[in-house]
Amino acid sequence: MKMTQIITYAEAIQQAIQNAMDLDDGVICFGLGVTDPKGIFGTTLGLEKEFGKKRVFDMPASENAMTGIAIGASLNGIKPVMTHQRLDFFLLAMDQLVNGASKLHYMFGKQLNVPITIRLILGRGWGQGPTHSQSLQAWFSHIPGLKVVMPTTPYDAKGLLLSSIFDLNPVIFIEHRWLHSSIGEVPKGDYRIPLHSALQISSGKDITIVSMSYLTIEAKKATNFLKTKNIHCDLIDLRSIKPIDWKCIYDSVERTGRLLVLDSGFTTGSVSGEVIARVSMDLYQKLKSPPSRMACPDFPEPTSYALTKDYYISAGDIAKKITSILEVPSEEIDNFLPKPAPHDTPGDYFKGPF
Amino acid sequence: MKMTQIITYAEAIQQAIQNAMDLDDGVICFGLGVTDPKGIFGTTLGLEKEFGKKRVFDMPASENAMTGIAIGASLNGIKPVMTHQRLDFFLLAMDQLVNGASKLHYMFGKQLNVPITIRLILGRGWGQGPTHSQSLQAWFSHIPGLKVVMPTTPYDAKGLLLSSIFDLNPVIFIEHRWLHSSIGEVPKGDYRIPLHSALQISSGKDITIVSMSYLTIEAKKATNFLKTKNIHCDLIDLRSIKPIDWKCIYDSVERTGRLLVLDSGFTTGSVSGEVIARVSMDLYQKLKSPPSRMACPDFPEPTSYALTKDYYISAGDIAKKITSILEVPSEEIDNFLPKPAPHDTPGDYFKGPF
Amino acid sequence: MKQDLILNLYRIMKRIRLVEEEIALQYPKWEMRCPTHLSIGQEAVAAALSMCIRKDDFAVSTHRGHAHYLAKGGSLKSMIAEIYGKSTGCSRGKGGSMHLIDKDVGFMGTSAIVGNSIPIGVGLALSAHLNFTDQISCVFLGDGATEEGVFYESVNFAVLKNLPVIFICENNLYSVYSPLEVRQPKGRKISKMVESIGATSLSGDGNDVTNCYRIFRNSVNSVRSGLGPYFIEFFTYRYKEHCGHEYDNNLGYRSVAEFETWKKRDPIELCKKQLLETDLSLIRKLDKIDQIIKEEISDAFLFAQNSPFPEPQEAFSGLYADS
Amino acid sequence: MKQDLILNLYRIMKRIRLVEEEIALQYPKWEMRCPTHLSIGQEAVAAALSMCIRKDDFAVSTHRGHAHYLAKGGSLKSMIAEIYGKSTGCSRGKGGSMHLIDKDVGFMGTSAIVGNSIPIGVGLALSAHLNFTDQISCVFLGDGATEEGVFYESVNFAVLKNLPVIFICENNLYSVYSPLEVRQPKGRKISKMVESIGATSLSGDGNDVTNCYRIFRNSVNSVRSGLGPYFIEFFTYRYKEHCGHEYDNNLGYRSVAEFETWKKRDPIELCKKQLLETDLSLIRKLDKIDQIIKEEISDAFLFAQNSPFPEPQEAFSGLYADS
Ligand SMILES: Cc1ncc(C[n+]2csc(CCOP(=O)(O)OP(=O)(O)O)c2C)c(N)n1
Ligand SMILES: Cc1ncc(C[n+]2csc(CCOP(=O)(O)OP(=O)(O)O)c2C)c(N)n1
Ligand SMILES: [Mg+2]
Ligand SMILES: [Mg+2]
Repeated sequence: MKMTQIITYAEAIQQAIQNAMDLDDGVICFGLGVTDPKGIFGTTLGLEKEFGKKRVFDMPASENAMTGIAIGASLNGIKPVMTHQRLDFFLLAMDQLVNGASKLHYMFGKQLNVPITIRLILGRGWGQGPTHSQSLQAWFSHIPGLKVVMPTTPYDAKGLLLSSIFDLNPVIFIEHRWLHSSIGEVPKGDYRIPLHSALQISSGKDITIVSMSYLTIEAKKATNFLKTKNIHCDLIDLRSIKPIDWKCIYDSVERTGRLLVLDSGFTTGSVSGEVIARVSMDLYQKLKSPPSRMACPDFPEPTSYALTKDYYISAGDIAKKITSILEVPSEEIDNFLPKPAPHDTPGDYFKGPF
Repeated sequence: MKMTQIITYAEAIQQAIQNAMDLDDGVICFGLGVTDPKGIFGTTLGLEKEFGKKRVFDMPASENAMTGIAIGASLNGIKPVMTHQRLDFFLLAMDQLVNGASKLHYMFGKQLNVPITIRLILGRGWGQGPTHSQSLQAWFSHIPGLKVVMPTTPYDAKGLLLSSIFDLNPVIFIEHRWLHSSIGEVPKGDYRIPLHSALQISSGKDITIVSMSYLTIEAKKATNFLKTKNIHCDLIDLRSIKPIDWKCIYDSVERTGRLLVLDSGFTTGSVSGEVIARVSMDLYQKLKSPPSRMACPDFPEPTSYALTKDYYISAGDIAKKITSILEVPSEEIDNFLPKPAPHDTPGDYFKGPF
Repeated sequence: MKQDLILNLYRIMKRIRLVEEEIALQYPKWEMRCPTHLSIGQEAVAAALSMCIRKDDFAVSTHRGHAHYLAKGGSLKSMIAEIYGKSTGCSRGKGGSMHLIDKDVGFMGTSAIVGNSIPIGVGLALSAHLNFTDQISCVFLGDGATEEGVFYESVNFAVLKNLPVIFICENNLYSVYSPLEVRQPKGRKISKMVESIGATSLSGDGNDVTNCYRIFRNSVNSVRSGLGPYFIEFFTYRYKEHCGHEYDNNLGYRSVAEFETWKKRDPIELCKKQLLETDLSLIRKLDKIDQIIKEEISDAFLFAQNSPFPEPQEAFSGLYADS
Repeated sequence: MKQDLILNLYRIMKRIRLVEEEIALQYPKWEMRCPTHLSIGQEAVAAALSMCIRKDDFAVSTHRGHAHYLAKGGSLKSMIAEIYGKSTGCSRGKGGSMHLIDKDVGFMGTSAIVGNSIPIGVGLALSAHLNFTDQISCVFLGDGATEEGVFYESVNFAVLKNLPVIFICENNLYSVYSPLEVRQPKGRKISKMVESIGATSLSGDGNDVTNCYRIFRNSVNSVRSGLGPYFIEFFTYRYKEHCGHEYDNNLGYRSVAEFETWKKRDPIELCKKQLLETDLSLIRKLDKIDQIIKEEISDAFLFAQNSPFPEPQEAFSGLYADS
């Protein structure tokens, strides 16, 4: 086995890019701020120094053209890793992504391929407000030809990013801001995690919980607590939301007969809806109770501290939802899984706003 | 009652804009080609002449800025109606739509509102191919703050467009290209159809069919045929896909216990998935069989005539699907509802490509 | 130039400065929990414009919008309350520092997306044009925003339709930590470039408030009289970090020497010097001005701090406008 | 200029013209079932470039891409088969007329979205730069495409990084039915504007093929030797309707006088005249050239017409590239 290290999610990302650049001269890394002193929350630190200005560079605030430039370069042997500090900024580049990257392989009869990786950072922060907080993964998952990855752990972040960079297709690589400081065991060097495999985090006969990205952290807290109450959950971390590992979900629901899907996006039209629809269509006979979901409300994130209190889903909310699905009492949850305070930071180390 | 006339869907749209411009000096109409000799498939013919160059104008190929300009003008009493000949072009303006239009009312504490109407034309045509054919209504339906309308009949097109133009919020008004030539009875003058009401087209106890836009035409053919076989469908035309008229759908499913949703978008992450998810969560006990859907495949539309044969859903496909859900024989369907030939035009009158 | 006028320019600049210094002071209590971009060092442009436009003119701005909001006449109390996330905030707490608005004075909002408010401002100018009024629309933007395609599209349309809009670009040499040289070609003159798109264009010292004033006097007149859009590039400098209350020269993305050079040309100090050179006795007047401003600020902070938070369920209302 | 060279230019132009005339002739049989934008009248630019670049240089183009594809050396048979939607088409029938590609000759694709392929071309130039080759990238675009923000962003980046890219703008005065005056300010000189973004810029007569050739000779040399991006605006004119096989002067969006003026300056006729003025006996050579081209075209159409359609299930494969 490879040597491992305990590092942060941000460091894991940095290592994945570094390893990829070591392995392949065609890998380049760019985006607003990738060479600045903060290095995108630490995820690009040191890369410019190691690989030079030609392969690692800052860019003009021109999200649309820069996406097209990544695509063009990728048609001739370059493997660009482009970063956006907020998913919201990438909305400027939907033409290049959807009318371009996602379709070139198909529409030119398999002669072109677009091995680009687009890192998008999203998720709640500290007063981020309506235009700095959107979790729009559902959009990307709707577009044929894209792959979409949302890793939760440092281990997965590195292994999935390496797979994304060397995948022949455009990959949207989504990092939740609250995960960057989380730590975990990560192998040194190169390893790959397939881009279409979910991870079963815990097994239990009572209910299937399907989750993604930061919500898996909250779900883990919830399911760990419920274990002490003799409630056993199959917790599945999707890791990839396009393609989705349906087999993993279906196998679990066949066993448990119950389903709760967690989603960090707006409720209506979310990935969670797609999961519920498929399970309802295909495993209708196996379900013991109606499937359900928890997602963000169909409202923008408001900015004020006072207004985000009930906006996001916490471990306690999840535990309560599970108990209500299973029709068992929910006492003690508030004691053991209280709402975090302050509710707008992942921990003491987090210095707002970003 | 108002005087009515038999006119085309395109004429109904033209009348709606004309009436709106008559009623309110603040209504303006612009977009690539709105003043050209073809007048966006006839939908803007004569407007420049009647209302002048100031209120009706062509524009530079600058979809993003022009959307922002519409928004800005709308903050001061103007009610812009902007047109894109293909939805695909509007992907350039997602920042202005999502980070701007959809959020201004909310994020400025209800002090701004954005009464803009964006007409998007979409749908199959004649060799339109991957970037001229996308039905991305699911994207818009995912964004809080937008309203999304997809009228099927000339009557609805006019009544919904008038409501859209005078609605205080941003409305995405989606026209299927194959509907422009369809005809129907349309009142003269001003009338409004609420932006959140579905239309029940036929009633039947056997199954609920939820449909939208052009697919409703195919669904009608299918359900009319099935009636001759003593199969009776509740056919619901959504008209608005955001907000969706859940009551209408739920009432019907409660009666029929069966659901088929038709959607012109890519399957994964489609509006149809959302409908199925909600019904499965909320009416689980009422369903007699698994819900199902028919949507476009998760592939871009290919260009070649030979390749689109099985890409789109026809009346025959729908009828067969219904019979398979009801577990009744499907003979004769191919005779009575054969695939249209050529399959890439809505009728003889249609001259390709657009 | 009349002394009164210069005194007014001084007052407006100083008010912005003191407001932002108070924000910087209070910020590390972490009660203003939203991204906050200070304009300290860049007050002259906003102040000068303030004296040249009317209340019914429009303005839109960016993430760095406090100065513009205040200069346009936006309510100080509502702004501070907004940064504190209070229900008395100018956006009822929904927006924060990056989403300021005061419709009563034509300040029509700020955007946290670079370049996003530029076409909005052009649209407001279009509305004035359609409504046959002589309002003008002022669009504030940074040097970074000129890299967005939407900027160029917006100017093109404004020129095409001869709209009453004035683009005010504060070139402070940086976009976050990125200097111009990694974003724009060597030798780029933004104003020259925009001139070639067709707008009347100028560049000028953005730290010399009387110079700014003269430029605006002419350009506003020209725009209001129907001569079409104007673009002005002002060179200026922010002192504090891109976002937040601290100095960040320690990060090394810009040199201390550069910082010091600009500080020596502080717009408020320059203006003060100019005033005192003509009349040393003005010192007492200036002190008095400062005093009044400080009282106003302290009131505004008290107001904001004492204001109630919005109810949590307010988050789930106000999505759609109803007729 | 050498006669041989001019003969070659003539041959390339004439080949493009005859191909497109054959398409126009066959089109109303409705067997080529996709939007098709002809370049008839605009052949000179593509032909001239053809003689100045290498096979391993890159090119990308637009909805109106037949001429560029052929001039870059793209296979005629594959193009016609593509327009017919056949499995032998250059995009296997998936793309149609608006999505042409021939990687063997560096023709890297066309886009049906205005402006969309511009940054792709810049990205190809970036790849050459990163790979230390001396390839250049040619980006074809129309006058309408210069209205898209992405154009401006792309030029900015190309200049910033000094990339080996040449932007070739065929200004045919229209975007669909819309004349320049409803889209761009009066007096706009696109090349002047682009110069101010920082690219070396020129404009020229796009119907005089030897003039085009001279311009490309210099600009390609300059770009290849590392002197950075070039932008060239060529004035030219399309004869047929925006999309389709017919003439559309009857619609009234452009005047017959304008049309006639341009037709008098037909690039092929001009070139022919130039050749015959020096040597009347060339007429036989020209006829021979035409003859050979016609045979090639008739072969290509036969090939396309006789090629099989792709199987319907092909529509449902080829979404992802596998390693
Ligand atoms: C579209 C987009 N891209 C990137 C960002 C991140 N961002 C926030 S402020 C900023 C700097 C913009 O620089 P400039 O326009 O010069 O304004 P300044 O901050 O200097 O006032 C950037 C890049 C953003 N908010 N929006
Ligand atoms: C983003 C986008 N907007 C609009 C269109 C519709 N459209 C197709 S071709 C065209 C004309 C473009 O004009 P120009 O760039 O001058 O090219 P030309 O057709 O004259 O060769 C337009 C507007 C499109 N395809 N893409
Ligand atoms: Mg700046
Ligand atoms: Mg043109």
